[in-house]
Amino acid sequence: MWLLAVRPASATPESLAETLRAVTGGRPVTEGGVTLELPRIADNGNVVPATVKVASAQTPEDHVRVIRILSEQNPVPLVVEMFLGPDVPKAEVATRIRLAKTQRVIALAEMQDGSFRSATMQVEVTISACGDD
Amino acid sequence: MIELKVNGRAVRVDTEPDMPLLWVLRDELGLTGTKYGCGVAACGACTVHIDGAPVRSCVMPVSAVAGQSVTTIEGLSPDGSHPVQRAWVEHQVPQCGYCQSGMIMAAAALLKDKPAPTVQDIDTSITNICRCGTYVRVREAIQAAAKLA
Amino acid sequence: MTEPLAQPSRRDFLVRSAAVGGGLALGVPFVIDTQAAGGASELTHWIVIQPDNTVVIRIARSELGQGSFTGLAQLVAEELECDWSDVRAEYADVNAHVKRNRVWGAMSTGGSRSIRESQEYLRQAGAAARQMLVTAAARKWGVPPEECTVALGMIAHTPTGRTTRFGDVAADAAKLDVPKDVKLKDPSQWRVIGTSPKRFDIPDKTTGKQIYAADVRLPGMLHASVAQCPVFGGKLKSADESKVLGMRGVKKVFRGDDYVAVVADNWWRAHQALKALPVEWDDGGNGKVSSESIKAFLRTGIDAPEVPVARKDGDFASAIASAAKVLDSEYYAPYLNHATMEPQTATALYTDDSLEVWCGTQNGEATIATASETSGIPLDKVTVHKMHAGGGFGRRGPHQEYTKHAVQIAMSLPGTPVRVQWSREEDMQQGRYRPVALVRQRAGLDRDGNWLAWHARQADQSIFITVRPGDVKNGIDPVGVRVFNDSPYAVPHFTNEYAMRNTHVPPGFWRAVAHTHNPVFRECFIDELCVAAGKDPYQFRRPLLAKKTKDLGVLDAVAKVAGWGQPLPKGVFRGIALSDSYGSYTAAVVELSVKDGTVIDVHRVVVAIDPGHIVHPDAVKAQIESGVVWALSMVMYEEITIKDGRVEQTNFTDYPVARLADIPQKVESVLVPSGGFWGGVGEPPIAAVTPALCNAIFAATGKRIRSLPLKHHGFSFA
Amino acid sequence: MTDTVIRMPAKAAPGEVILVRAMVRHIMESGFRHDNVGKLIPRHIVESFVCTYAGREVFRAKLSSGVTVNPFFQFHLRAVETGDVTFRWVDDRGRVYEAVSRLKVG
Repeated sequence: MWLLAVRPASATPESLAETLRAVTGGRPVTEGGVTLELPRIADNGNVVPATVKVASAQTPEDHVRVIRILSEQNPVPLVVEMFLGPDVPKAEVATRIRLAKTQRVIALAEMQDGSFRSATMQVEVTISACGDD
Repeated sequence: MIELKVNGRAVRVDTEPDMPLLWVLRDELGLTGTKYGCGVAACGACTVHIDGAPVRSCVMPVSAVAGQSVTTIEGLSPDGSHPVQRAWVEHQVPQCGYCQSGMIMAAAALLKDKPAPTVQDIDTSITNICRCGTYVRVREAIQAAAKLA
Repeated sequence: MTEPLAQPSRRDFLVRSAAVGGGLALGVPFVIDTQAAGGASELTHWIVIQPDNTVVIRIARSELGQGSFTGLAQLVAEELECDWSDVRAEYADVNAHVKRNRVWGAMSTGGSRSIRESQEYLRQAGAAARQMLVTAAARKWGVPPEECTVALGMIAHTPTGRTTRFGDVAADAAKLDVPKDVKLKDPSQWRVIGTSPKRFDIPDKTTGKQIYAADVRLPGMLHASVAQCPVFGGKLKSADESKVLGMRGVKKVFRGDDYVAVVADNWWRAHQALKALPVEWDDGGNGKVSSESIKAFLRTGIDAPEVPVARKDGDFASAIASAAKVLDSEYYAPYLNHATMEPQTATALYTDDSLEVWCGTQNGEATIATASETSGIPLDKVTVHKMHAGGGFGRRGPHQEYTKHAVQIAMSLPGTPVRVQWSREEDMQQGRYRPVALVRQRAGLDRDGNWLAWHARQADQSIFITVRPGDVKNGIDPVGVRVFNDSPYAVPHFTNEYAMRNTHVPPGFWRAVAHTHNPVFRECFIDELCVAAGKDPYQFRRPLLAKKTKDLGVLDAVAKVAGWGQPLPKGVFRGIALSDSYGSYTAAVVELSVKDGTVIDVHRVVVAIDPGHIVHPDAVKAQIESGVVWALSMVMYEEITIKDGRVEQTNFTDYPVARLADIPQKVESVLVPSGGFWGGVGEPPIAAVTPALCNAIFAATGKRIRSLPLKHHGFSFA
Repeated sequence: MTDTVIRMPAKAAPGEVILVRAMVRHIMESGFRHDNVGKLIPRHIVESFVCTYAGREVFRAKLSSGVTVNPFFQFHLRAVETGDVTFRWVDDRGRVYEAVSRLKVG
């Protein structure tokens, strides 16, 4: 379930958790049934290709309504919301996102029946600093 | 064809006469122990011996060494046992190590010329650049090598 | 055709470059599976034990000559209880790292972090593997593991007198789960940590055998020399390749967005053709920028009515109004270049669905990410061969343009390996420079000469804005303000302000970063206060550090060893300074004499360091010696200037650096590890030496050094 | 230079699933970047993207500053009838970017 998936703690898991609550209305989220494809390591996080695939027959009764990408460490946790029309034949979308730093990224699928599924992926943003921090 | 002797072996090279010896060694003969650092004889990373004398090979046209005998770091000793090399290991001189081939060749030439160099001799003879700053140990190791020789 | 004397095959080359542990059997391939070829067994991700008892320890951080291969291996070996003479080290494979979900953690090598950030998990790995070996032996013997003891790679069951070597039980041990909660030794029990075994990487560096990125030679390989737009941010407009394509050995002219390259069968030929290639650049609008215009821009930060505040203690304005004595000073530091001895180099080989890169890097992960993003080839199909780097100093970490060049050029020549090597001139003019800084300080002393109030306004170019903008809060670069906003001195009224002033000159992390110049600004200004207060600079600092026992500890240690307060020979003068950085505490005393008022002869430098724990004392000593040279070189000579938007310096001829004759006869390291924490050692010594040198020059000449380098102040060196 | 790039087939068989890629050239200034004197640069991003096919909405996105410069989306359609596929982006200063691509089915 959600809170487990968001750990370990980071700078802003609270704002992410808050965003999740707002998006789901507090309904449970099941891990699985969603594939999030991101490079495990990104050079500077300015352009990170992201693909989300949802296991769904895409029938009128059972299809994906919204695919959201959420970030644990970006200044804005809800990176993008993608709404799929009922006739979209394949629950698979791709876009390019920014990742401010190393973090977990979450793909959240909202299904026709109001249920939520998710996938999480850790991305290492390598842009490394020699600074004393 | 230019003929020269490299580490005791006769070689013939088919290159432009003005190609610096450094690039003949590195890119034609595959001897990469001699390094490119500046290309203008300022840093000494490319130091080799020509007929026993230290030379910065990056500005030495290969045609100018025709018929002469070139020794590179690979040929300084068969097994790393030259007194300078031994002293270098004993005193743990190298850091990144990139300049050290040239540094060792310069030190070996100094010791050949002056078997018991003073600190002053070392300071004036060894003008190679080392960005890691191994100079303190270079000085110590040359003095130690003088005793090993 | 010239017959090569030494032309390693690709296979020879890979084997030779992968194994750097000296005597490691070179035929052993990299081991990924628990049970691998040749019977080697992987215990934890870090340790591979061979049947002959050889212990291969994997190193994720880069060896830049600082001794990572040896020091990091010591941390593992300490807990493993192996025989050190059996230990070898090899790089953790970057491609396997991607495929195995980053099991080796951070590969980034900078910020003096290699030891301090990985010591815990490396010691835990050693302890876990030891436990697995003991369990395997105990099961074989049918005895309780608690009855077994381990030493020097041997497990013994004391009651029955049975013994076995690690190599004999490693295969069984590898089948066990890695224990999670392992107990680490108390530091008092360490017998490997705190010793100075000979570094693994040194023998090959004395015989020419060490292969750097520049030395990569692959069958059919071509060489490329690159010219980037000399005005930063500009673009390539045109390059007339017809002028060079007929030159001997030239194979191709490659046009990049902001660079052009010539590819040939020999690097010298490539470079000769590049020099002959007519090129036009679009300067991107920065063609008029100069060092003077940059300095004027910095001054707007000093003069601005209001800028972000990085620290505020007490009330500076009212305190300064009540001060008995007020001092005002302005300090300046120029751009500096890393000038690693090995100019930036990378080799790439592209085929339809895979990419291989050979590169000296401070961060294997940054290199693989750059290669993947540049080529569009997924990470798991990119292989990065980490080569030993000919110097790093911060140049080869987050900035991987040379990797990008090699990949782009190689992609235009599928199946042909392409080695890109920047010329020294290119390396000098396309650096990622230690940024410029201008700082104005004001301070007030009370009637007794006590330090009452301090104001430091920095006008500074931010590095973080270019690499980690998310960490820039309220317009303040988190590292740019160091030394001021984390000053240990107890000054009741202190304000630190930061005016960011970013130019088109690309900044980078230059060994010790803000701790190269900010300590000069702070510690030399304190020296000014001492003069104004009529107090000894060591005694003046002590009460201000009363609550900072670690800072005070190193200051006292250096003063004691240097004989501070004791008379010096006639004509010899000294300076002192303090810094804390990268988790460690350092203080330095410099002794020098000045002949005819201008010729400086540095006799002695004493540096004290408290890094908490010390893994390899001789490597720490080497880093101190190295830091002294880095500091002296920077203060004496180094400066990058800008004219017409481009760097004026071209080579070591006009960017002089310290040579052997500049270095004092005596460099003394005072190691005072106080335990309980882990600090870095690669950068901290620099921070204390630089200001101590400038303070000694003042003591000798009465001339206060408020801008660097010294060559502009009429000084030369003996 | 046009501001939009659309990649999709011009023709498809009835019932065929086709891939659509759409990009708009836009600075996507995040609002979290600093200028050269450390001041925040005001946010300027594309906020919405809508794609319709034969008059019906098939894909819509709400963007944040976490979407890259030149926002890009890729999704699928089922070819049903010959008709226009329209694309429309709106940024936070009210500027509208539009593109149309005809899909011939049969």
